[in-house]
Amino acid sequence: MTTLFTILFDGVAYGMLLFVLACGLAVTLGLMNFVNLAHGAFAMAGGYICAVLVNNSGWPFFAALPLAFVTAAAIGVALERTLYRHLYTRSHLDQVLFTIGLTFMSVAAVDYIMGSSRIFIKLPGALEGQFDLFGVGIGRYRLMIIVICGLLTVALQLVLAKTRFGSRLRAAVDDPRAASGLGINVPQVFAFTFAFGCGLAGLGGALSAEILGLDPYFPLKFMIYFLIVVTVGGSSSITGPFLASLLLGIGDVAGKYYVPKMGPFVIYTIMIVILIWRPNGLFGRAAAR
Amino acid sequence: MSIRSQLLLAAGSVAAMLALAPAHAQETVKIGLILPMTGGQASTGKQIDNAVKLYMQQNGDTVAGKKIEVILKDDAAVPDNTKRLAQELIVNDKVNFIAGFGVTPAALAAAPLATQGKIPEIVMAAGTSIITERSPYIVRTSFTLAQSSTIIGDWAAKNGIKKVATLTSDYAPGNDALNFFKQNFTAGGGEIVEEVKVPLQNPDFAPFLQRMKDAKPDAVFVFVPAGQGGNFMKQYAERGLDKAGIKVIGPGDVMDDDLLNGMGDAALGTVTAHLYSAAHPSAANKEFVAAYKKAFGQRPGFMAVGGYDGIRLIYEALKKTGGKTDGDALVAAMKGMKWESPRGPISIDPETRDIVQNIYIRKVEKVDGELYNVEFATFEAVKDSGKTKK
Amino acid sequence: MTAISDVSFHAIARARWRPAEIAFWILAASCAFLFPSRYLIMTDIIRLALFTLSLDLILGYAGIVSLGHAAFFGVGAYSAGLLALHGIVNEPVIALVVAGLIAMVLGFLTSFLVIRGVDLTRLMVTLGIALLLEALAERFSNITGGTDGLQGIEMQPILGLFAFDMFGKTGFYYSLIVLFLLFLLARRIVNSPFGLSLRAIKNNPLRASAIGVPVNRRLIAIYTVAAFYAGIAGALFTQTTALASLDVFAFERSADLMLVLVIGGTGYLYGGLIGAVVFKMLQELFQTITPQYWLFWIGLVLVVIVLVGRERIHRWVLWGPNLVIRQVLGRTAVVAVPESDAP
Amino acid sequence: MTIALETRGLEKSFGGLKVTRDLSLKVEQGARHALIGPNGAGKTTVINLLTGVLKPNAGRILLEGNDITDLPVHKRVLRGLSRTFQINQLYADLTPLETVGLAVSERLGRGGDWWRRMGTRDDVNEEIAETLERFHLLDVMNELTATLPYGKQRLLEIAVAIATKPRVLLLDEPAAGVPESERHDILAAVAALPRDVTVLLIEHDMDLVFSFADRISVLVNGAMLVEGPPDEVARDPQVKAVYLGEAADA
Repeated sequence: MTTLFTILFDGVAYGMLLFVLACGLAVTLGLMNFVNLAHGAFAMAGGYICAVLVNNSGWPFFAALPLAFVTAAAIGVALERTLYRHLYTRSHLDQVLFTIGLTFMSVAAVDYIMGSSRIFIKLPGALEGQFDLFGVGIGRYRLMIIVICGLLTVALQLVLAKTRFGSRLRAAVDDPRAASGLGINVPQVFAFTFAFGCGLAGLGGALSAEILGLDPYFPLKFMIYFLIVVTVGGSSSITGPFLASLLLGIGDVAGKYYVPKMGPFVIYTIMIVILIWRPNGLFGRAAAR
Repeated sequence: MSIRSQLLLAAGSVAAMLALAPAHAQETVKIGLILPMTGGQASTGKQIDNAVKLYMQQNGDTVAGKKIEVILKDDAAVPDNTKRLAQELIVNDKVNFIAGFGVTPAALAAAPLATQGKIPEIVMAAGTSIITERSPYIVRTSFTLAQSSTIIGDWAAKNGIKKVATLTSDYAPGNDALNFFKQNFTAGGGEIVEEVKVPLQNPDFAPFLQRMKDAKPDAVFVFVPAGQGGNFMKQYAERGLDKAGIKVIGPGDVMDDDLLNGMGDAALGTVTAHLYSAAHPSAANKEFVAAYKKAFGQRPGFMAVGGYDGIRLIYEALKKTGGKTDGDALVAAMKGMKWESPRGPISIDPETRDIVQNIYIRKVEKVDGELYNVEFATFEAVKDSGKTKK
Repeated sequence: MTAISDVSFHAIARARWRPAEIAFWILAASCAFLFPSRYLIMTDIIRLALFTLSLDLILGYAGIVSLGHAAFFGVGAYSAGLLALHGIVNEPVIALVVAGLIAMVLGFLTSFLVIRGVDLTRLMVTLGIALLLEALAERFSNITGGTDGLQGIEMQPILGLFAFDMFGKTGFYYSLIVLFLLFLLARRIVNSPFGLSLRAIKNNPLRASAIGVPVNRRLIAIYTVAAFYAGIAGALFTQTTALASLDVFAFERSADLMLVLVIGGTGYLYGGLIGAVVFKMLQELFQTITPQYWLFWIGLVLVVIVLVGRERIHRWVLWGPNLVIRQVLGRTAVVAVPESDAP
Repeated sequence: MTIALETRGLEKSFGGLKVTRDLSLKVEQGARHALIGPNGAGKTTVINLLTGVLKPNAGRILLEGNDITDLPVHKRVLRGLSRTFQINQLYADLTPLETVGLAVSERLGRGGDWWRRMGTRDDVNEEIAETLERFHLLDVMNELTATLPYGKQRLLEIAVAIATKPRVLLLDEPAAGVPESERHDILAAVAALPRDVTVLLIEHDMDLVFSFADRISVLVNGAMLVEGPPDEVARDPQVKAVYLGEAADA
């Protein structure tokens, strides 16, 4: 019984991590209708920045995390302003071609600069190991992930639902022309949103090094997972991807534990069934255009 | 419409120009080095490439009056790439050796070509037993998983480890490691309490480790491909398996030198059997490690040693044949060759063309603030038991 | 009545062979003599071209996006491999067709899952199917050889006459002929009323059904045909390399395929062929220059292609030929652009 | 008189919103029937229900006495129920020749032919030529639809529908957006439709409706308000109220 809880706990942590990694993609895809397959590259950037700061410059882990966010977001803004915005109106296939190209470049560049070995981030002792809570093994690091990601999710929801920025974003997405008529600076709103998504990915990348491993091929390896989260969850809100992430995390961990031989099977089957059942994702808009 | 037609023509002629690759032969000995330089196995390829470069720097690029030329190709560990590249190297570049091979399927894919072309195939990394049986031209300078797995199986059974859970990657080397370990360990009176094969591409070990923990063994036998060991150890510690008194044993791939330092103190005390440790106390090794560190800024791992010895084998064979590049003569020259490698004394088994080497039992310890596999027992001149058993 | 002959003339016009097309194929065939040392890479290109042609049929003509087309490639590859390995069908040409048909059956069965949903859903469902098959192949390693792939495949001579040789010459001619025949078939298909209805569906499925086109049935049909093509490409792969390993199902294979097609342009059949030539050549070029970091340069090319725009690149490429046409024929060369609109 | 198209108690709702309420409509064979109603009356939904794009929650649809409620869109077309589109839904990068050819091929059951090239069947060619000629499209048959003047596009719209040889034709605002100068062609084409084709005209433009229809149904809030001959409908106080009310709003 306690094992079940441990599995659940691990699954939730894994899912939360996936959510933070992927929710930026949900934003760009769902809200801005832009297929950004280079999303993982921002995560990787965050991860490597954090690793360099902690391992080489001796920064404390918790100080490096925000910087991973900020740097990834900054790279995001720079790219959005210079390159991405020219592509909003282009076809999805062009966007795919472009962002895959960016991903390839980032992979090779990181390989060149940092080497192809997997790297790790030195963690503070307080985050290592596990403690028992009523017999349930709780990993400290995973607990931290759940706390951070949980807070982020709540904050994100509040920002979108309650703030002026949130309502501007929603307006800009619903009808960009009308929104700019209302005096909303739509490109600015998009740029900010894009940057924020990249920042989250960067943070996710830094957090995930410990669990998923960080090497130059990260953006390619996890592209599929991100896409699963976004499609299964539907990309019209952030609740969808959030629940999809949890489902994927728990399903993956439980699948591996209980039926290790069937491993990836579980996930792909769940995904196909859900998509057949609800082609627009669990929480997608009801009708396709 | 007509623009399309023109486009067709244009594309055709561009293709024609690009395809014009030079193919000329001269008084050089060419070595086609096929390695995974990109993709998940890239670190293997880079270590071997580095080691080959290092050896050639140290020993010059002329042997027996011939200039050595290495042609590096990236196969991304995908066997059909390997095969095509090997074929092109043999047919077009007229190479005299093909070498490298990061993974077993890649080495196997090239085997029939080695036979057909009578070209020595030097396997510098891949570690499944069967490889050398696939062609009489295959010579291996890396290791086989049987070598280290049988040794650690024997050692574990004799050293108070009764119950073992195994976690191995689900592919040929993993299965080799598992089977040879099982065979020797159970023969020595040990018991396997849990057996998990994990998919090769596996981001998160947590659930598998939880299974290990629940099985409450004395030790976990682990084989994951080079590169994944770090993640495994991190999560092993996170899950508190170390606190629960569960040891990690295995062939040394998990404790690869190039990752060891990143694993943190959780790795301390891990006992593995392997062919090479950067801490191997010999003059040859100290020199090798120092030179490698100087040139590439990191510690060499066992893959690097495989490459280093592989190129050395080629050099020595050429010396023996006096620069003659006849495949049969070269393989004959390699058979039974003995030398002192950074890993210790090694030789090529004249029967199987596989490597014979010492296997060391090592424990992870801290030396000068860095983690090293410190050797404390040696099994000398271990042959590949995958074949000796037959 | 002249109106009828007019109609007939213009209707067939699309299907008429243009000189440049003929030149293209002559050039393709003459590659065999021009580069006798490059059979292997050329065979590789042909396989990729055939595979891309398959994707063009569904993406370029019917607007079905797929990130999992390797599923059929893989099934074809393993089928051909297993047929040869166990001596079930020894003659390569028959085995090729059988492998294609097996992939076709799979295509038919999965088409029902794929025709539903929007683009993104289709991408993920196709991807899921391919990944699922990959996991299956890994799971049933006793049949497929798992991660190590099928070992020990030995191909019999084609039609009992032409043995596969070390230089890849037989393999090259074999692949080229297969590609050409299947290209002819594809050309027929897209210029038929069936092909026309696909283009209509791609543009606007609702409108197509209002004209009386049974949309789903047509999509299922073309998806099945495309699966056959991909299966043949996979079988060719196994037959010419004597290999079949898990990566035939890999995501990278499907993703590369998409890149190749988009580079070449969708919806005019030659896009796949041109894309395959360009992509492989670039890859070969960059890999020779830098075996470690070629990915960077490929990426850069993709980025540049998108930023500059295919139209402009085509214009630059065609600047030379156009100049010649103007000089020689004394007429203004046409500047148009292949269709490459997104679904 | 036989009934060409009939609905019985048609209901459709989206979520909680009822957009079609208990709609029963009879269109007689050969009639020129018009369905009018103010914006938001649910006219588009009715078309979508009739053509099969939407499935009703309740009620039946009968074409010449046969229940077609459960048939998919293309089967209804083959049974003789076609429509035109209000906004431009033509194939921009197909030529009129191809567009009409598509419809003709499908109707003759040749649409699935994958082996014969287009233009090689005489029966198909003949019918394409006939249709193009009738709608004055022969001269532009090989030009991309997107490049045609708007009036020609509207003609093509009707030509495609006619090419499917409908027995009942739903005309969805055929003259919407057509400039005054080209309007005549459209009206002439509509007027010249063969009498054996039953026409249900869905229209906003009152002039067109009253000059064309011999029977009018008025739809308000998804329900049938009034039905009768034009003069009767024109006099109806309820209809006046609805339209005047709307006019006052606008």
